[in-house]
Amino acid sequence: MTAQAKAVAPDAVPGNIVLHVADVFKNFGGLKALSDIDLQVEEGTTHAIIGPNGAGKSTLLNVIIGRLPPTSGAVVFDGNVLTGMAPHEINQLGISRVFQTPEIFADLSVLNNVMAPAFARRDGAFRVNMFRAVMDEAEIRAEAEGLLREFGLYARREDHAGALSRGDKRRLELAMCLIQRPRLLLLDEPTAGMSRHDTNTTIELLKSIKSRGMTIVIIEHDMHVVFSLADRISVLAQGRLIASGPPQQVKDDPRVKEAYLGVPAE
Amino acid sequence: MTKFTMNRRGLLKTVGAGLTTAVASPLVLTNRAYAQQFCNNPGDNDPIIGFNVPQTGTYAEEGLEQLKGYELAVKHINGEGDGGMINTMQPTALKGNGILGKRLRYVTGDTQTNTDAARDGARRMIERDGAVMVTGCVTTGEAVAQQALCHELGVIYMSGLTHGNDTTGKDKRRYGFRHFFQGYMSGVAIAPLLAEEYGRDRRAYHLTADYNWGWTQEESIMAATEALGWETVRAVRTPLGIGDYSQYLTPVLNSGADVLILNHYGHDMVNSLPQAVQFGMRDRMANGKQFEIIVPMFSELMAVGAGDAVKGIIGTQNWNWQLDDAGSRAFTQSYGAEYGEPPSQSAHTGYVQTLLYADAVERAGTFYPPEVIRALEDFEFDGLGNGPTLYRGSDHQCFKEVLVVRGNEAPTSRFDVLDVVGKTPREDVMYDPAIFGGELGPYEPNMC
Amino acid sequence: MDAILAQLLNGLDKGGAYALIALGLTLVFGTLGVVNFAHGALFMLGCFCAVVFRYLLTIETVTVDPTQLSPWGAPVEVRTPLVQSWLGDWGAFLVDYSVPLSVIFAVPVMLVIGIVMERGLIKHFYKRSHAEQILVTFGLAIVLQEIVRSFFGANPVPQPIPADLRVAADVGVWFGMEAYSVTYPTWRLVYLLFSAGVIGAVFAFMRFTTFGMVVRAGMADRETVGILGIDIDRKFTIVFGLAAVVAGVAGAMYTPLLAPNYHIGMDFLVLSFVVVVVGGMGSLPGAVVAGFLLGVLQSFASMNEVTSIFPGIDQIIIYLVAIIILLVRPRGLMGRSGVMES
Amino acid sequence: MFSLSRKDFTLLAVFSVIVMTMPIWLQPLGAAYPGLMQKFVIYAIFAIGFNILFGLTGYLSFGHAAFLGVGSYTAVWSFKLLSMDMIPALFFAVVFAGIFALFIGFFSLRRSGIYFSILTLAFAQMSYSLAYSVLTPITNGETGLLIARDDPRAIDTMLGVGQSASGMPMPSLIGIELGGYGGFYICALVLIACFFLSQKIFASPFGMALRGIKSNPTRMIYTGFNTKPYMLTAFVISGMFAGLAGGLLAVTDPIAGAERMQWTESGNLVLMTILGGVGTLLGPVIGAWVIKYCENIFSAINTQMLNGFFEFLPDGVQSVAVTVMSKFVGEGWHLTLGLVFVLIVVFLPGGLVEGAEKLRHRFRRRSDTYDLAADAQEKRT
Repeated sequence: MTAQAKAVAPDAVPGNIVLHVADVFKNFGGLKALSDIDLQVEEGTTHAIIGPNGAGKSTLLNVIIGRLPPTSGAVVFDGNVLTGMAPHEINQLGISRVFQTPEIFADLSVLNNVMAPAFARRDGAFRVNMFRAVMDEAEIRAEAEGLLREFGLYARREDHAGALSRGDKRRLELAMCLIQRPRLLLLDEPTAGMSRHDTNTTIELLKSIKSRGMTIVIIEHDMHVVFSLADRISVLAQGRLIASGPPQQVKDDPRVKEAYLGVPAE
Repeated sequence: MTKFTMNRRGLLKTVGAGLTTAVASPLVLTNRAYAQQFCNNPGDNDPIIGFNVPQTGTYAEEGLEQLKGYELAVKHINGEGDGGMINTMQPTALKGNGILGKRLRYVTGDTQTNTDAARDGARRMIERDGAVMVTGCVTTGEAVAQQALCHELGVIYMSGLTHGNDTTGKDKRRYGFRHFFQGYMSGVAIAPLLAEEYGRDRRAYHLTADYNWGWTQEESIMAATEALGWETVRAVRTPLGIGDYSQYLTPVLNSGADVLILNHYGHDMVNSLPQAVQFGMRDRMANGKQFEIIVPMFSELMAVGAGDAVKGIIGTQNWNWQLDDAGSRAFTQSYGAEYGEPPSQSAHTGYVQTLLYADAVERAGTFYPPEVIRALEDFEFDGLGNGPTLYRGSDHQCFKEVLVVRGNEAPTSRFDVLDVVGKTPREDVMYDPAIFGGELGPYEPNMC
Repeated sequence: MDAILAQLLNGLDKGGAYALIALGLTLVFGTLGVVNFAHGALFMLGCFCAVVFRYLLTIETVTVDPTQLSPWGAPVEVRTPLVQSWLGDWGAFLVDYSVPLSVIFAVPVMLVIGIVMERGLIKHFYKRSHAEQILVTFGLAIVLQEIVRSFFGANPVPQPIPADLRVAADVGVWFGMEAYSVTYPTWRLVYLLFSAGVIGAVFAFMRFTTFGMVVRAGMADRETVGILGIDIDRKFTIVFGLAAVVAGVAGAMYTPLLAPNYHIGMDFLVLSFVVVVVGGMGSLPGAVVAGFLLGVLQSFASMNEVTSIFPGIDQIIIYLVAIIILLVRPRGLMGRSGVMES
Repeated sequence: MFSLSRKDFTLLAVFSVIVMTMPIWLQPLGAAYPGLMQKFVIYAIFAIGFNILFGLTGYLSFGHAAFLGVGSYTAVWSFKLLSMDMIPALFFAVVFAGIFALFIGFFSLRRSGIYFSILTLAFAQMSYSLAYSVLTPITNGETGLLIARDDPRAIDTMLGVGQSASGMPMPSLIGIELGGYGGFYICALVLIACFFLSQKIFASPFGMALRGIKSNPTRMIYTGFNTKPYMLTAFVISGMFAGLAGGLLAVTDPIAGAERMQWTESGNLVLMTILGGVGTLLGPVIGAWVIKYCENIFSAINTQMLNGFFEFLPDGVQSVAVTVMSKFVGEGWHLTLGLVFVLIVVFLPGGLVEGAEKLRHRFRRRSDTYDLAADAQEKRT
């Protein structure tokens, strides 16, 4: 384990509730996308949210991240009510997000892709910092290069990020999130569309991140991924939370079996 | 075609074959400037003058006409061709052997009808080409901008087609001279004919281009018509260059006015006049009288652009080729021989300004600007197409007869669209220079 | 009341012209994703279709009479108009109606010009950045202008209205007002009907033909249409040709109202972009509504009653309205999301 | 604070030499006279500033001429009311242009893409229309704002700095008059400083943030950047560059006209930047020079000069050559410009600088594609 890895989750306290989705409802016109969702995520754990297509997983994620305001209820992160906050404010509180299709800076070099989030961490949401060159910021640069080495992207640090393969882009995005040392990492189907081999590599990578004490919320289709990583699993169906608990308990839950696991995965 | 060796040199300079000159450092050039007594002293070299007119943009045609006049003037001054108005100008010191015995040369520029581009061009002529005089423009904006620049650099500027009062009024300069007439004169000149044609009991509606020229024009015409006893119903400002004036024309119809005065120039007038006619204004009766339209300031090219709408419309002009004096005939002859068509007033004023400058240098015996300026100031001359003319010293404005013209009802070609219907004598259009304010400034030149 | 009716007509008339110009631009903008700075030049070429058509109808044989001299010393030329001498009254009618008839001439000419432009140059720029599209279309516009200028000079070339349509119509009477309370040039009414007709034709074409449906789908979602395996390339060519035709006939019919010179396209360029964007990117109805809206507002803002309260409002009304609409409605009046937003 | 990477430092040094030796290398090109060199330098500043907005963030403003105009008007008013010294003139020009940019940017930046472009265009056109007409008491409308001998000039009067006995007062720098070459060298120094500043911005975290916004605004906000103040800052900075350029226009030639604010000027600026290469350091400068050169030099060539130039040809051939060439120069210079635009965008995609670089690479090392990509990358970072 490298020096950076230790720095990832600075002050994790097991048992502490870091994220609380409290009685959230979300309606789109007449459509009830989310009903009475209540979720708690413990610090240092990996919490998976699963459910069939259209169950409301993405809506829930967007509510957490501040992209969609809930119709009622609230999302509380570390004592802060997230509702009504702008996305950058939510990020500044310590939530980083990996998207379903990787959102990276295609026109910037791979190295700059990883360095940019570090500046947001260090300098806050806005700072006019004109007189010191990016490449002269030795500390941030070393940290970014370390992460790139770890993620196997160091050799391509000078390339345009847009030129990377899809799998590399996903890993790059993960590195961009990690350099921010988030208190909560949101993963939106991190292995969607990946080959079995890439999926396994990603699982190993996520396991190593998890082992550093990072709090992770993951939305995932692939049960292999979910059961390899999750400490707790919440199951959504038709906008309702039908089960929540440790993997084994959820697996055995008859409602879950009926609603979800009865259908063959993928 | 005559070949000018200097022009070859000029082009070499321009397109980059004279690499040897690269050694010249700025220091040397600055020293050269200090070695002169005044800006661009031709010394033993041939004098160069700059013709800066719009060659692109809305007024390109007007500018190119002017350029033709300039080029013809240079020929005549250098003793080529039939001599044109040099033969009729009185008094004149010109002999048809160039200026002070030296061959006159010229450079050209494109002002794009834009004050910045006009000044860029004038600076190129003065700083690079060594022009001892700059001339040409089609709008008052260009004239004032170039005149101010030339005054700062100590080079004489002879304006071209500029009709705004400011050029020799509020913004006059010691180094700027205007042969063309201006808004105030148009107003005074047109009034008697208006009274005669349309009577003294009229109600006028003004549409005025919303910028300096339009305002001074409106003011002058309003003063002149109100002195006749006309009533001004309303004066409306229209944005420059909007093209479609319908929203300003419809209110005219039911306003109780029986005359529409279009204080529009060039492209504005080319659009507003036909549109007014299309609204049926000329077929209309108002207050028991025939409704009339007046365009105080005309040019031939504008008249051509306005097409049939111009027929019967009264306005004023600086000069017209159909005039029957010796100077006009001589100029029309030699211009026609050169270009195959009669000259416009734009070509005429350019031609005359060049001749007047050359003549003043000849009389002063030097290119030194203060002396040339003194030679031009209060100079009385005749035979240049406008009858006896005075270059007034106190504001550098020429005073001469002003022509009142009317759109020809049956033109035989695009050259006789305007008929001269009256001349207002010079005494009537004179005014006190103090009414427009401004200051000429000193004679002593700056070093450029 | 009469003043309001008159200004409404003015506004609709202006709006018709704005809408026609914007229609073609928004087609090219929305479907092809090309920022076409040469659209004004297409309008200008349309104007000159009318000029050329009239020129062709009035070609003359010139014989020089050496016995007579003109005042400037050139021999007098005797001119005989060919068409009129061949066809007599019928020829005179053709010449008189040259402007409306020039539309028939302008349609194929503009179609060819549009197709050549698209095949020759524009099609290579679909995938390029908007910046490069601006540069190439602007360059093209300048070249087209200069070509026209080398033939026709810089002075405006006025085009006459057919004699029968020259009188002003007493519109007020139609609305039960007193005689002569609102008179309006017949040609402007013709132009209004013409623009309504062309707009209607374009909408019908887009609505009721398979071609139009594909193009509309393309405006909404270009990728999908591409995936469907439709030969989008040929469709694009036709769309560009169509845009050229609409701009061209708008120009040809406008010549009696505004004497065209080589520069007229540039004067309309900025305005047409404003209309398209206020209408909303990717929306044909938006462009039409915005055209009429801006035209009518411009007319009303110029009334003395308005300018006496807000001096200079008529100078800036179009831009002011554009700003307000764009600040209130993020994508203009009827814009689609995601078109030209980045 | 003043450090640069080695590559940037070399570029700055080369650039400085090129700018300062203009009077020498422009001589054979027929452009080595102060009036045009001043324009070269000032429009380069204008374009550099514009590139900070357009090149880095991708937001295409079509109203930058408004800031140029505000800068000019402010500077001339400073000459009229305060002093003929250029320092207060430039200071106020930059400040007022900045405030104006803050106002326009605040509203325009609520939208992106074409909607942003049209908003800036609309604001600028409004400014132009008003400056031409209603605001004539401030702007002197069509004829442009000029200085006069009897202007108050409070500071000059207070300090007893009299006007020269002859001619009009000239803008000066601490007593040194700034006509001709003096004006050019002052402007050249300002340009070099501006180029340096733009290098610093390009290399800085601030510049990287702007590029991030261009590349992926969604990622930017989910990475914790508040993009709005970044955009506004970039907009104001580029407006201030424009104000500085406008102020310098007034310093070298004390007049301010409304035409400077018209959309055609903004359009020219856009074309300069694209022609040279959007987002490259040097591109906008070169683009500005090419367009100004065509405008001033090609337009001044007339048939007489052409006749002289082709004198060595036999008569018939000469007249043909002159006729053909005259379509492209003098009144036909626009045609040359239009063709230059089309040819460059067809044959040098990405503009002069990027296109030239690509060509160079193609010829130099055809095989080593990896290095090529890395090199191109280095240029950007």
